[in-house]
Amino acid sequence: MSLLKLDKLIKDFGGLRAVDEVTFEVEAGDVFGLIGPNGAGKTTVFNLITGNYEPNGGDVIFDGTRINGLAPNKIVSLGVARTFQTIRLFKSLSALENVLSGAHCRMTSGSIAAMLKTPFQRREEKEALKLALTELDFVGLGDQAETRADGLSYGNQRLLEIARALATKPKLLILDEPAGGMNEQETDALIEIIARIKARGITVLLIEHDMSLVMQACEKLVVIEYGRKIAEGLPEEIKVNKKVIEAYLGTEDEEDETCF
Amino acid sequence: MTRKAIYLLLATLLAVSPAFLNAYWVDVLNNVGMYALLALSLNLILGHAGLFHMGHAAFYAVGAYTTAILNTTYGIPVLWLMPVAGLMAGLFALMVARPIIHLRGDYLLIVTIGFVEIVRIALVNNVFGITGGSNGIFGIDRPFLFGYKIRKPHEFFYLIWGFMVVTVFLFHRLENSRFGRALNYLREDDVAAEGSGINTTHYKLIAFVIGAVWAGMVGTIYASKMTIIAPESFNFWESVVMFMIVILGGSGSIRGVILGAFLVIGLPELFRGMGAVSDLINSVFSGFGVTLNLDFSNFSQARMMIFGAAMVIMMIFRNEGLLPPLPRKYPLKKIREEMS
Amino acid sequence: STIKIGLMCPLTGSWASEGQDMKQIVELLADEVNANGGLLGKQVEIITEDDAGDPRTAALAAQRLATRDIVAVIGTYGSSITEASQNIYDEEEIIQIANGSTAIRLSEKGLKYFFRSCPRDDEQGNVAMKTLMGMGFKKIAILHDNTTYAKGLADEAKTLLKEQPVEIVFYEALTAGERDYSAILTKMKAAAPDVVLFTGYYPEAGLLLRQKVEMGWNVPFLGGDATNNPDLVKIAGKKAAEGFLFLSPPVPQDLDSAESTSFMAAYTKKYNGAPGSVWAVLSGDGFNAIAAAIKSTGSTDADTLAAYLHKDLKDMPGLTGKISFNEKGDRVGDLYRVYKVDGEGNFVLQP
Amino acid sequence: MELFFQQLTNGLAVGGIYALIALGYTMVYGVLKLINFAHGDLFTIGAYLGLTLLSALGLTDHLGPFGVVVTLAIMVMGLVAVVGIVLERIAYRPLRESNRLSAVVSALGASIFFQNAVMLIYGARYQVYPHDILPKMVIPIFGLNVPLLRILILLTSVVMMAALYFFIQKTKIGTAIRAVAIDQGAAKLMGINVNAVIMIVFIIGPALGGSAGLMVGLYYGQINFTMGWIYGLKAFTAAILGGIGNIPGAMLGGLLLGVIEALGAAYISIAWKDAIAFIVLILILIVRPTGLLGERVAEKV
Amino acid sequence: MLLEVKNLHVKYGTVEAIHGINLHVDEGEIVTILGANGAGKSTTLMTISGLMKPSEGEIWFDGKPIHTMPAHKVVEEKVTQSPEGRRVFGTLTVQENLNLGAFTAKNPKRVEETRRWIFELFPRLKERKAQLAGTLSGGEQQMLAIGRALMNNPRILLLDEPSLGLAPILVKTIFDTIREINKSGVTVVLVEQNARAALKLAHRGYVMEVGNIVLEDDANALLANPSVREAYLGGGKKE
Ligand SMILES: Nc1ncnc2c1ncn2[C@@H]1O[C@H](COP(=O)(O)OP(=O)(O)OP(=O)(O)O)[C@@H](O)[C@H]1O
Ligand SMILES: Nc1ncnc2c1ncn2[C@@H]1O[C@H](COP(=O)(O)OP(=O)(O)OP(=O)(O)O)[C@@H](O)[C@H]1O
Ligand SMILES: CC(C)C[C@H](N)C(=O)O
Ligand SMILES: [Mg+2]
Ligand SMILES: [Mg+2]
Repeated sequence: MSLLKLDKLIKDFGGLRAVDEVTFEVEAGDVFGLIGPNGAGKTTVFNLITGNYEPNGGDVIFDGTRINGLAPNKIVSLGVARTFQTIRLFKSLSALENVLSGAHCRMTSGSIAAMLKTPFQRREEKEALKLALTELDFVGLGDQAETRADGLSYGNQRLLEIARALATKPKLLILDEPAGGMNEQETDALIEIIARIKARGITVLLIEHDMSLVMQACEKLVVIEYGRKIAEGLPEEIKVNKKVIEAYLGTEDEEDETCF
Repeated sequence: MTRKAIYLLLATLLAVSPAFLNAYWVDVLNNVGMYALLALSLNLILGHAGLFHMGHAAFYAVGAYTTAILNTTYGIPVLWLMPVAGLMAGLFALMVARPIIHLRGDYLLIVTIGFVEIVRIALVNNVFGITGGSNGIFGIDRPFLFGYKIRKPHEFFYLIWGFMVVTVFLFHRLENSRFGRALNYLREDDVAAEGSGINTTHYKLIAFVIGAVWAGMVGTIYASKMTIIAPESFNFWESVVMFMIVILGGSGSIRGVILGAFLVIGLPELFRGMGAVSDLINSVFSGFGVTLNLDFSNFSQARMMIFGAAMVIMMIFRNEGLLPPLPRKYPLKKIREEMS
Repeated sequence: STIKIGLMCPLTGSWASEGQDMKQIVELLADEVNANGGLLGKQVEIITEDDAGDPRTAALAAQRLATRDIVAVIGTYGSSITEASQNIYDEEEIIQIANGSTAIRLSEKGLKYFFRSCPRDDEQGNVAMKTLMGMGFKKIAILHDNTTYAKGLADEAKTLLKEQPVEIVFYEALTAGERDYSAILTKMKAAAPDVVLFTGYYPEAGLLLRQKVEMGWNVPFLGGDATNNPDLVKIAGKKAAEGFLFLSPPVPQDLDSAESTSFMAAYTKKYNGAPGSVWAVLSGDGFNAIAAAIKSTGSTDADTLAAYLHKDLKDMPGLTGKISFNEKGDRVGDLYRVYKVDGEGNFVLQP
Repeated sequence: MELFFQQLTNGLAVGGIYALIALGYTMVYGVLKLINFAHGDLFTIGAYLGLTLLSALGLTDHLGPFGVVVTLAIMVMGLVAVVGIVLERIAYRPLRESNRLSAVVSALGASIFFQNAVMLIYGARYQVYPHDILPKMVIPIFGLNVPLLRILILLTSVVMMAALYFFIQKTKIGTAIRAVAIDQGAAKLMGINVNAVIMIVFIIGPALGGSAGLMVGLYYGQINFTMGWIYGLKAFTAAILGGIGNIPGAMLGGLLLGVIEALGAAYISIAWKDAIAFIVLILILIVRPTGLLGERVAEKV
Repeated sequence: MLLEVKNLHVKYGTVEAIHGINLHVDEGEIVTILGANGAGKSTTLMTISGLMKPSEGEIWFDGKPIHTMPAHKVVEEKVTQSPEGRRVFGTLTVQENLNLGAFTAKNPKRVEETRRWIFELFPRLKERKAQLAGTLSGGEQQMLAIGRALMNNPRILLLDEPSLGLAPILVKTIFDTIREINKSGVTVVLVEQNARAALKLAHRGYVMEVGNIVLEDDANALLANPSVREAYLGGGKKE
């Protein structure tokens, strides 16, 4: 059974249908790419999955349950974590505390336990710190734990967002343009991190305009344009798909190096 | 280490200060203490959760009136009523905050201002016939502690500042917990907080509730200290004062908020004392046969003006507040060792 | 060493002008006493604290005074302000003689050291009722401003009027400090009263008078004692103020006792002009009473003085008439008079 | 029914004043996202300056009633604008880059300062405008007698609103003001002098507030140093009700607030009228979280 | 020499982000600045535009010092920037955004000509004249940002990561457009993450690392430079 299934998903903004009956399935363990021109509705699809928007029609089935309409935090605790297209870190908090926010949903002790400092609360706090450090190490920011998030370089901020998402112990990780603003070398490092995430058994769904990343990292792609799915398949198939070339990749010429 | 030493020194100084001060100055310290407690409770909502809340006096009022009504009609000792007052204020907060918790920034601000005004007007109009209207309620008992009746400023000093010690201790723990962090997350970016699995609505409400519970308990102290309460003591301006203390002191910082209370409440009193200062100088000089006619007492009419200017200046020079919060400390070394 | 007497009054805030007058009057009287050799052979010293017309500031001011070895304290003006300080003086066993605080309950608490040189609102309510009845009004509107004093007086009058063959067609509260009361006047007008009893303070009274004339409504107004202030005419304008009736203890100008005349002469000489309202003058009566008590008992002990004031001070000639206190500390005697504003804006004592 | 319309005009007159103050509030907010709590005190200053000028210059001897009002209005608006510019320079500009709430507290400090400065300069007693500057004309409209001045107040605020709206929406400077409101840095890259634009805003906003103060003085006669606080709060409420930052919204909010108060007082209870107004406000905000005309920008994630 | 940056130091608060760089741009050139994230490229552009003030050093444009000018004066000198992240005025229309681009222009006729040229360059903008900028797609916003900058008839156009977040097909369009703009006589400074494309387009390039310029050369030479290849062109599995 697939881990995530979108079934005729619809989202309207006023008169604009940003997502129009989009249907696809993501198999557990895959790295799955969602691509398409600017404004095609990719981010909107993500927001529908993560509960930031409520669909006007259709369903999102995650791990066998229908999750549309649930609050974002509920969906996170079910095992869907995300990063944002424009970085949304907690700027004035340390990298460590940013990652701890991810660990939050796996903890239970509340305000009264905190005031009393119960043994359970202390143990839980310690476990959370261990988890956070592990994830920071995983993305290579272990030595920056105490740096304020806005003091990190742009690329590292992107990685920190990934670490924060990983700390929620997700089954599905959703990345919105993780390589945006990265140069090629940084992108290569990111590809490697995505591979290691996959190796941990986490399914990845990503949006990206950087074709070198998409082609290297993804096992399967879906392409949307004007809110509709126009193609689906293996990267090699997509690359030569006429519709995709016309709408998204552009005609191949000697300059194709600029984007591939 | 040195910071701890400084705090300890300051605390000791404060603790022994009533021995050297007259009732008036002790009462000023009591006022500072009460406002500091109120501001600390507001700080959870405004400073930590970043919710623009300018209606804290409403919760304070609910606590004070709960105490006053239950004490004067059933004769329940006031200190027993402290948790009841807290509870009532908390419940009230839960009730009123629920429908408006999703409002943003300035819209929330005006709604919370609306709360204080509605509460005050309701009190003035004697809702349910139990609030005594604009007269308020009088004849509230003094607190008894271990059979000892607390009456004088010096005695209230230890009650108020004792409660402060407890509050600081608990709030410090609260701040440095999962709960405190959650509030900060939603202050920084509530979409990202939701996206990290934090139920922001829940935490906003809890922040309101805990803040209200504390304000309600301070309400108990206030009611028993004044023995008479009236709606005017809980007007919008009171909320503004608490708000200023938090921002001026440093939102999210316990030590900042306490310092803020000293300045916002203490400064105007200090300026008022200027008349006495000139009298003192005059009398010293007349002791030497020199007649001086200094009169700083006009200064006391200008004291609020100077205070206003001082606030602007302090904000300009310390725009993050006087003592902004320090980053939380985590025992990373220890954890690392355990990990490896 | 000196005998210290405290004065608590509003030197700042919206009642600042009353407080200034109180200070001048009490200091004038103290100077006179000192010129005549003082009390018990000692000079009298007045120690003033500003209560800003605000309960919380008043509590602090009381706390300050309590630390300064005073024998007694005079003041203050508004009932709710006085109330905030009562407990403090009582606990410190200091005699307090309030001058402008007429709310009934202030003296119903059994406080041993509390006195007031002004009358009480039950008396005022009674006089209001009689005045209204005497003028033959049948339909009465009552308007207050929800302050301790104004609401108390309004309630008192309402209770008394209910027993009379008249109809109360309107009873509500306005919000003090606003500018536009036309919505309220419109509503009141629709109730068609013969007369309006307004128990609030002079700034609102002035605006009400002015706006009712602007509406073209000619209903007569009767005001409570808090409308006794020359600013009323300034705000309303002479035309709108003309015919306005209010209740008040008599001002010294209208008394022909020796004390009143000599006081007025001295005051005018020193400060060029008459005091603004009667309330400040009543603080002078408070001072005279305590001075008399100290002189007669030869003591500065609070209990002795309180006992003397309660029982032995009888019909002392004061600036506003004869002064005695009952066991509750209230001033005895029918003090309230009716005044009317004439076309020139003068307050004329009605026979 | 006649009573209803009478109350409606009562409400509109009060609302007109709220609207005029709210326009200034909203202007400043729109550009700086600053809740200028001192705005109410600029209104007070306008009222006092009007009185001072009136008595100092003896205008009434030389000009007809409307000449007096217009001259006064121009002078008061000019002077209050100067105060506004100084206020911005000293209390707000240094805080432009910092936390929004710091600026709010600075505004509160400025408000305390102004209020007490006025008290020290003019004294604590009520001050009164002369009663006979404007003819007390009453105009019959649909069987109601409406004082001329009320119509003038309402008219002024509508005209000001329209002028302001046109200025902001259609002129080059207006576009620049809106650009500065959105992104100051980007506006600089367009060659816009951001300080100058903010100064313009701090000329218009305070001038409007000052003119409202003058009008209150002329119409109601009585002024005192604390009056700005209540009016300021009401105007802030009005601005929020209409959707803060939105100019027609401020107008709508002001008028609506005035009408709600008048009708609340008439048909429910005078003593509860402010509470009623707040309850209506809260209900409206629950349904429309950004006010009546406020943009509903669902944050794009 | 049209633009010259001499020994430029820039600080954020107390932290120095640019440690004394020198660079120059000749009339008619496309010069690209490469560098990792946080190297200081945007800071350099912002300082040239006058939004940040140097703590030390000078910036000269066409023989005038511009580092002492406030930002809006720099724009009047026809030094124009299309900033990182586009920063279009979201609640204004496309038309209004373009008008603001010409805020300092004095000659209305010239403005109309420029507008026509921009509409030829980006027909999409003409179609969407009345649309609010915030509702445009990412690529359209990028066009608007560049178009808005061109409205000022710049002598030098500073472009900060114009391809950020754009679909491949649009990246091509944008780069083609830059070439065209340059051909029409506008000098261009281009900051790009997409180093390969930038170098193909540019005449010369600089490489920045943590606030310093570490390399300066012809674009082709940089493309061939092994250390540049390794650091910025990705060692990855290139097809
Ligand atoms: N909150 C919103 N309100 C109104 N319109 C929206 C909203 N969010 C997205 N849209 C519109 O929906 C369409 C799809 O936007 P979306 O952000 O999903 O595009 P995208 O595929 O992620 O594009 P890009 O690659 O540029 O990020 C766009 O036209 C956008 O303007
Ligand atoms: N507002 C700021 N406050 C403090 N430091 C800043 C600020 N903006 C940038 N910096 C720091 O200045 C340095 C240079 O940043 P800059 O944005 O100029 O880099 P860049 O080369 O443009 O990087 P990118 O490729 O990420 O856009 C970085 O170390 C960054 O952390
Ligand atoms: C002095 C008086 C005008 C005050 C009023 N009688 C009161 O008790 O508050
Ligand atoms: Mg997107
Ligand atoms: Mg950059």
